[in-house]
Amino acid sequence: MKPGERDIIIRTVCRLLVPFVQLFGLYVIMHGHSSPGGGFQGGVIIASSFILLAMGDGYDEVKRRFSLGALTATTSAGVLLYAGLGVVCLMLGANYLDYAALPVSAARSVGMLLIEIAVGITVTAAIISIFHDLVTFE
Amino acid sequence: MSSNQSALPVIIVLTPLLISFVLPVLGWWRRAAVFPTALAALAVSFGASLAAAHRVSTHGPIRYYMGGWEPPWGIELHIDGLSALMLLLIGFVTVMVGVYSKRSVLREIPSREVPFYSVYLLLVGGLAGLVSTADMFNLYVFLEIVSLTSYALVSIGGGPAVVSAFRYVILGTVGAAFYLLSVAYLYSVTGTLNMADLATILPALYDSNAVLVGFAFFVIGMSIKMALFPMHAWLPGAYSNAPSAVSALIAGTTTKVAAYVLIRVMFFVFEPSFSIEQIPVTALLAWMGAIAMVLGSVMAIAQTNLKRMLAYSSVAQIGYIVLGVGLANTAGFTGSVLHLVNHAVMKGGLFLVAGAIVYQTGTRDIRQFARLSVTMPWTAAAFTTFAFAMIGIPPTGGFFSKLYLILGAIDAGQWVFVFVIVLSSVLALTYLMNVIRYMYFATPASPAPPADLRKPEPGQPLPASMLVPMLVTAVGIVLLGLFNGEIVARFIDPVIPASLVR
Amino acid sequence: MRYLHLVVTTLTGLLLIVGSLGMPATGDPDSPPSSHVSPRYIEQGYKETAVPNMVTFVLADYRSFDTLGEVTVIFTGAMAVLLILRGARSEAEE
Amino acid sequence: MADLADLIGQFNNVTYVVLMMIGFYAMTGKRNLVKKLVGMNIFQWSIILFVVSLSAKRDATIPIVLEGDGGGALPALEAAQYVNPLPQVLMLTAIVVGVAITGVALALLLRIYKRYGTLEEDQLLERIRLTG
Repeated sequence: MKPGERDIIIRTVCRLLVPFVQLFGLYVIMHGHSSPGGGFQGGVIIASSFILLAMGDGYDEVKRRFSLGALTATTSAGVLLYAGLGVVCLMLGANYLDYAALPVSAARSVGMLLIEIAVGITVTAAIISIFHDLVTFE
Repeated sequence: MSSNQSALPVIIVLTPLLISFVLPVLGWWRRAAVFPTALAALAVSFGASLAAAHRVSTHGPIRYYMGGWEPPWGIELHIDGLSALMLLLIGFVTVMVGVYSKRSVLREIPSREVPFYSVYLLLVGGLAGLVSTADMFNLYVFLEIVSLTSYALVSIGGGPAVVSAFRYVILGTVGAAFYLLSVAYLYSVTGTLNMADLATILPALYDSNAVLVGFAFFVIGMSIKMALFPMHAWLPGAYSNAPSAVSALIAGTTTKVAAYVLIRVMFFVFEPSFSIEQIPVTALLAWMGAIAMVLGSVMAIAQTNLKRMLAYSSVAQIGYIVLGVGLANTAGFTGSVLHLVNHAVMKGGLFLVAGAIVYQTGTRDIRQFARLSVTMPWTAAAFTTFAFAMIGIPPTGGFFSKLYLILGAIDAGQWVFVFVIVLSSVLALTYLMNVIRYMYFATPASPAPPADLRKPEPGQPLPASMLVPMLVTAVGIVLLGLFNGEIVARFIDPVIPASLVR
Repeated sequence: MRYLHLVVTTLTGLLLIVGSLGMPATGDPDSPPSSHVSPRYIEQGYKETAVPNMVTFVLADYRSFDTLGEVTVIFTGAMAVLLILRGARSEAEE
Repeated sequence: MADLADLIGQFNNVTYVVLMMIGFYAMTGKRNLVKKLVGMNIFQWSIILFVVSLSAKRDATIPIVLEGDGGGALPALEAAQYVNPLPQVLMLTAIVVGVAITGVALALLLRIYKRYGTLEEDQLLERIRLTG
């Protein structure tokens, strides 16, 4: 096997595993309300699936599937969603991040779900972004 | 709900953070809009700090319950006179450095404008959150935001800056981890993280080993963070290799905020009697401060690199602040807080001047400064003003804070500290007058061009965006001196712990 | 000087052990952390928030400002690494 | 001997202090920057381990309400039933902080290696003195 060429078994196994890892990550984020888990844990799991893919196919292959600008924008979007939710609460007349003010039923629960999703988005994107910067620097 | 609730703390903390989240997207869309937006965020935060300071001085401390949960279950933001003063300081320094950084930093890293300002605003948000929070763990989170951004900003200086930044990472993490350890130890015997709640529970536990060790680790951790003498190893490299604007920022805010945390926890979470009588931390701190004052100044005299000289001078000035804390009486406390503010402004200003000199001449070597008074008259004048403040010549701010410290030392009956303050001022006179002598009176000895730094285009005057912040800061240090009575009466006197008054 | 770090390490460890002697024993249900602030979370939290996972509701509701700080830290990490590495190749480094 | 009994009652503290000393020794004693970073991580994680152990409570279960998920009346909960969730929450945040710091430190190490070609402290100081 030439250097730079990757083993077919490793490639196939990594590719096969990735969707399951991502699905599990989503489950961990969405199910954080009633089982161990939450935004950070799920976000790291999803980000690790990208790293797994990079280990199998090489990072150049993975890099082709997303744009760098979109990655940075996603990182921002998560924190903005979080901080913005707080601002919405502030505008509804409650204290910052007081979800009870949200005009939905079970407002606290919904607010927390939104926050977990926001954390998940940011952590996923931020870890991929850090990984990208570390790997592509030369 | 307490009487003085206001959303001002949220505006102060959240504006820089929110804008820093928006900046990457904004920079992707339109690069030119990044700098004005960042500056606007800084200005809004500073404006809100002014409003908060006014409100604090007229209505008393502002409290804000995050998420509507009352402490100790939720997180409380609490702005009293001391926090308000720190917020004003942070706002002033960051706006000035923000204006200044546009030309000076971006000449070195033109393509990294977006992450630079994003990180800059994160630093400002972290600092504001750190001084306004009333929760020990929340303070740790903001401390780490501040540290992370400082590491990144130091590392962009080019050359050996990355090595200095790595050393800063290692030592800074030890400091923060010690802080976390102390919070954990206090939590293990009190079960709470809220500062006011801790202050009511702790007095019954002052004999507990966990409290004593937790306190010791707190003091060590914060000493590392603010580079008190034996733990200052990270500071000279970080200050002298970082871009000058960043040096000004870190000298003016990051280390000062660590000193603020020391004061806050020593005198407001613990009772002053604990650190004075239970374990003689204050006496130890006073002596360490005194040693730092002398050795820092001596090291500064030995330097020929202007920024390195200023860095060692910072080690000495931190000694003044710690000495005031260690004296543990009213005048010492006032002098310490006042010197914290004064030193942040004057050392920040001095680094701005150093940056301007490097920008124009490309050299940091003091011996090459001949005729600067002719080529850069305003810069030389600003340097002279800051130098007078450092030495302690009235009417600049430095005079009054040193006066309070001397009064505190006399109150404590410690004449040796009076002597050390005077000695350190004389040493400061020596190294600063040396620079002024080269600037005003020396003739160029060797026309050898400096080879170490990028040569600027000759004949260009200093950009106004760099000159104006420098001059405003110089005016600021004089105003701090003229209005020191006002500052003390409005912000410092109301917060002096009752058991400290002699 | 060579063994200074060993001495410092040992001293730190000893100090921490001495400090931990003042703490309540591990798992003591009456220790201050178990009896002062946290009972409110366990007893009232489910009623107040309708979320069964206590870690989640303390993280995302009672102490949500901490979590905002946490997300800000990871965002800061991404931005800091970006500032340190991306574009550093073309500038400054020769 | 009361002290020894105390110490046995706090086996968690002994464990974390040993880990912390390993990390601290690596940070201060090792001359290789990567080893320093590894030591820093061990140091941070030992503290996390310690704080999580503070949440332990005898005869208590994980802090997740298990009964009453089917709606209807909310069950009455007693503090003794569940372990303390607060330290776990705090350490979740501390873990994130640790990850971010490790990322930044690795980025700095990459830059150092690119410029000086070494991560051994002695050689590094030598090369800084030569090239600035």
